Amino acid sequence: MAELIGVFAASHGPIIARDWETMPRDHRDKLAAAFDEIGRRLRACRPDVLVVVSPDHWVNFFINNLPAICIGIGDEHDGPPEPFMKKVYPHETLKGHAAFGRHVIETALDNEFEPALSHRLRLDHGTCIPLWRAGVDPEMPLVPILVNDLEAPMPSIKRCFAWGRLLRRAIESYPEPLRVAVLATGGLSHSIGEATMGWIDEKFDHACIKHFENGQERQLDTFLTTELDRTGNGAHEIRDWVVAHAAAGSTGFELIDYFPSPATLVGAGFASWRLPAT
Amino acid sequence: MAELIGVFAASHGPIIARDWETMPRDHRDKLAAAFDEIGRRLRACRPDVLVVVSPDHWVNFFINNLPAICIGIGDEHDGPPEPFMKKVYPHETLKGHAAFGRHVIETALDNEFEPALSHRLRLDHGTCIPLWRAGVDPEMPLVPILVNDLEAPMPSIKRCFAWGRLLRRAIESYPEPLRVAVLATGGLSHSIGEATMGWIDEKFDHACIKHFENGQERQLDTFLTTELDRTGNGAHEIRDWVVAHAAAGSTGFELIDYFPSPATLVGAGFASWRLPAT
Amino acid sequence: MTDYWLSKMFFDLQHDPELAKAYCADMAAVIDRYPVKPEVRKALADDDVGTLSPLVNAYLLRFYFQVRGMPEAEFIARLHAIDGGRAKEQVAHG
Amino acid sequence: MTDYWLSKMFFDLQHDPELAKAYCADMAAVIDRYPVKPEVRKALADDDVGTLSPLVNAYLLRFYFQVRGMPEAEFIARLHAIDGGRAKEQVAHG
Ligand SMILES: [Fe+3]
Ligand SMILES: [Fe+3]
Repeated sequence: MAELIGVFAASHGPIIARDWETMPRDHRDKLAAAFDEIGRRLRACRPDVLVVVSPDHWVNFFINNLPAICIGIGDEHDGPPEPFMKKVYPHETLKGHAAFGRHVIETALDNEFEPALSHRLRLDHGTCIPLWRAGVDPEMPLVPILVNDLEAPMPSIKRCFAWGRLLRRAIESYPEPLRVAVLATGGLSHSIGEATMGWIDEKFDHACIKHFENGQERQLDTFLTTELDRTGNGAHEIRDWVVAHAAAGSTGFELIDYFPSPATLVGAGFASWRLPAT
Repeated sequence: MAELIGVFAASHGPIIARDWETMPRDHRDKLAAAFDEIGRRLRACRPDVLVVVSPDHWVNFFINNLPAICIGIGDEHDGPPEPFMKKVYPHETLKGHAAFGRHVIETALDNEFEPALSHRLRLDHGTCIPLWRAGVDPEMPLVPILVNDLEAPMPSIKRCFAWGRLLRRAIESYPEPLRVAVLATGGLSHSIGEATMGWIDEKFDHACIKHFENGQERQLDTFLTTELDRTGNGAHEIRDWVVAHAAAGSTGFELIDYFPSPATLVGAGFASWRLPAT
Repeated sequence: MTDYWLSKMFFDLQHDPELAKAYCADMAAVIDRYPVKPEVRKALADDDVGTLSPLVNAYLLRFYFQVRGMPEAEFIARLHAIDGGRAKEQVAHG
Repeated sequence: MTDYWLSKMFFDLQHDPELAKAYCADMAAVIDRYPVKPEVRKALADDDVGTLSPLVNAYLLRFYFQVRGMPEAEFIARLHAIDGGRAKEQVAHG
């Protein structure tokens, strides 16, 4: 039986990669420390496979076929195509975990979900910045779950909770012994390419963190369903954190760090979920 | 309020288009008569929009991003790309019904479904052979629903029933007066590109028809879930009929015609669903 | 309201460095390959961020103006000027 | 077991008539563009329906042999010969 052994989240703004060498030293140190802590905890739980829940930034999908949720079930994926990513994370290909990916999608289809499937994804900065900064072994087999966080209409928050529970169910029903970790990426508040670009909504971020800490799904659902449309568009990536939250059993997370990061245009958040004792 | 005013199904084997002029006259007459009857009934219910539920035959989607279900929400789609289709159905573009399509996808996302969306689909022979042969006005606005009937793993039969109910719910909650018809395409049994190619499983087809006539979801579900893997791969297209069946309220259909059509490699089936009185 | 072909052109520019180069050399020639409406064409010629903004996804818009070589600070300033700066104002005043 | 790159080549051949023409003229040159394994390459050279069959979707396989110009009757006969004709036999005997 597989086992869920760790659930984490980290921001991923592309400027973290693009301007890593040139950003103010103290700011970079803060980002580095948070990513390092995620990396340290992730390694400590010795995963065999890492499920990465993140958005696709128009790298795999266009509006001619835009999945609400897509699961990567191949044994190989392509590394990040963005020039600024190739500089810092020059992996042409990354490993997939085809057997577990296939189990996730079959479990989904058997339980009233209908994700898209992909035998080969391009994993953009959304997935690869956290892998790079947290020092995840580039040989780690991945099951990417790409959530539509960018283009309306998007999956409801309620459904993202259901996805987290489904993921947990898939882990618990996998017949092989496999240590599975989950990493959600994106958020917290940011605003990209719209009239409020650059805005970091600290009020939203603090309230959001409080709800994740408390754990309770219903309150978090109400908060996000109401507030996401009132803050910057980048905050929609919190959907990925919601999937992670429910996968972890919705008992709340421990904040590793939060600070507004104007240098990378995001409210930078890092967290590690409490797991129910097994 | 929109209204569901007719639900139909028809086979769509590509050879119907490719060899229409050269197939045995009496065989062609039988196919023509069945499609004509579908067309007559469809026109009689005066639809404003036609939802076409069909598979994609590797025209829009590849295994790098294969949706379980994709809904076309654009105001224009591309006509069939197959050379044999261009000959008989030379429409470069077809109309979409963007507003109703958008309502369907929003209703889906609000109700625990996660289809892919498309602002522009290529509508292949699966959609266009029935439109062509039934003489549907080429100006008719369409909402295409493409179901993965071709590549495992596919949506469960149970979920296809849920999709039919969801479609009905979307129709009934649409705020404008709109006469909506549904046309499912594909099936019945056939076998393509596999070791039994050419097999028409009449026993399966007759049993299948009996279950659709009876109406009851549970029995139809059990039958298809058990039997689909034992017959030719083309029969998986019955998923589209299942969506139509549940949209129509699962009270059963009237068979318009069924006959094995070796000339087109399919068990040719044509049907019209009973609708609950409104 | 999503403009499909404008979105498609922005998407293609993001994916194909050769196309992006061709676009920098001769915008009109590349735009000709897409059925883009005259008013949208004009907005492209004018680098009219405000007019293009509602027609495409915000992330594609940002990428497009990177291809155009517009400094991010200028892009942000033009976004903030949309609607007479109303969105920006609202944010500032909570 | 799905062979991604073989599937991709078949898919591309279906979508791009120019590529299909190039394939007819020089198979090896087109195959070179895809990371296809040696044993799969050999099966392509031999029109080995049985070996290719489990590696790609059945519909893509059918389309591929249309591009290859194999008459449908021959394609069907080769499919029926798979596994010593066992599937075909099973059907005949219900
Ligand atoms: Fe992002
Ligand atoms: Fe078909």
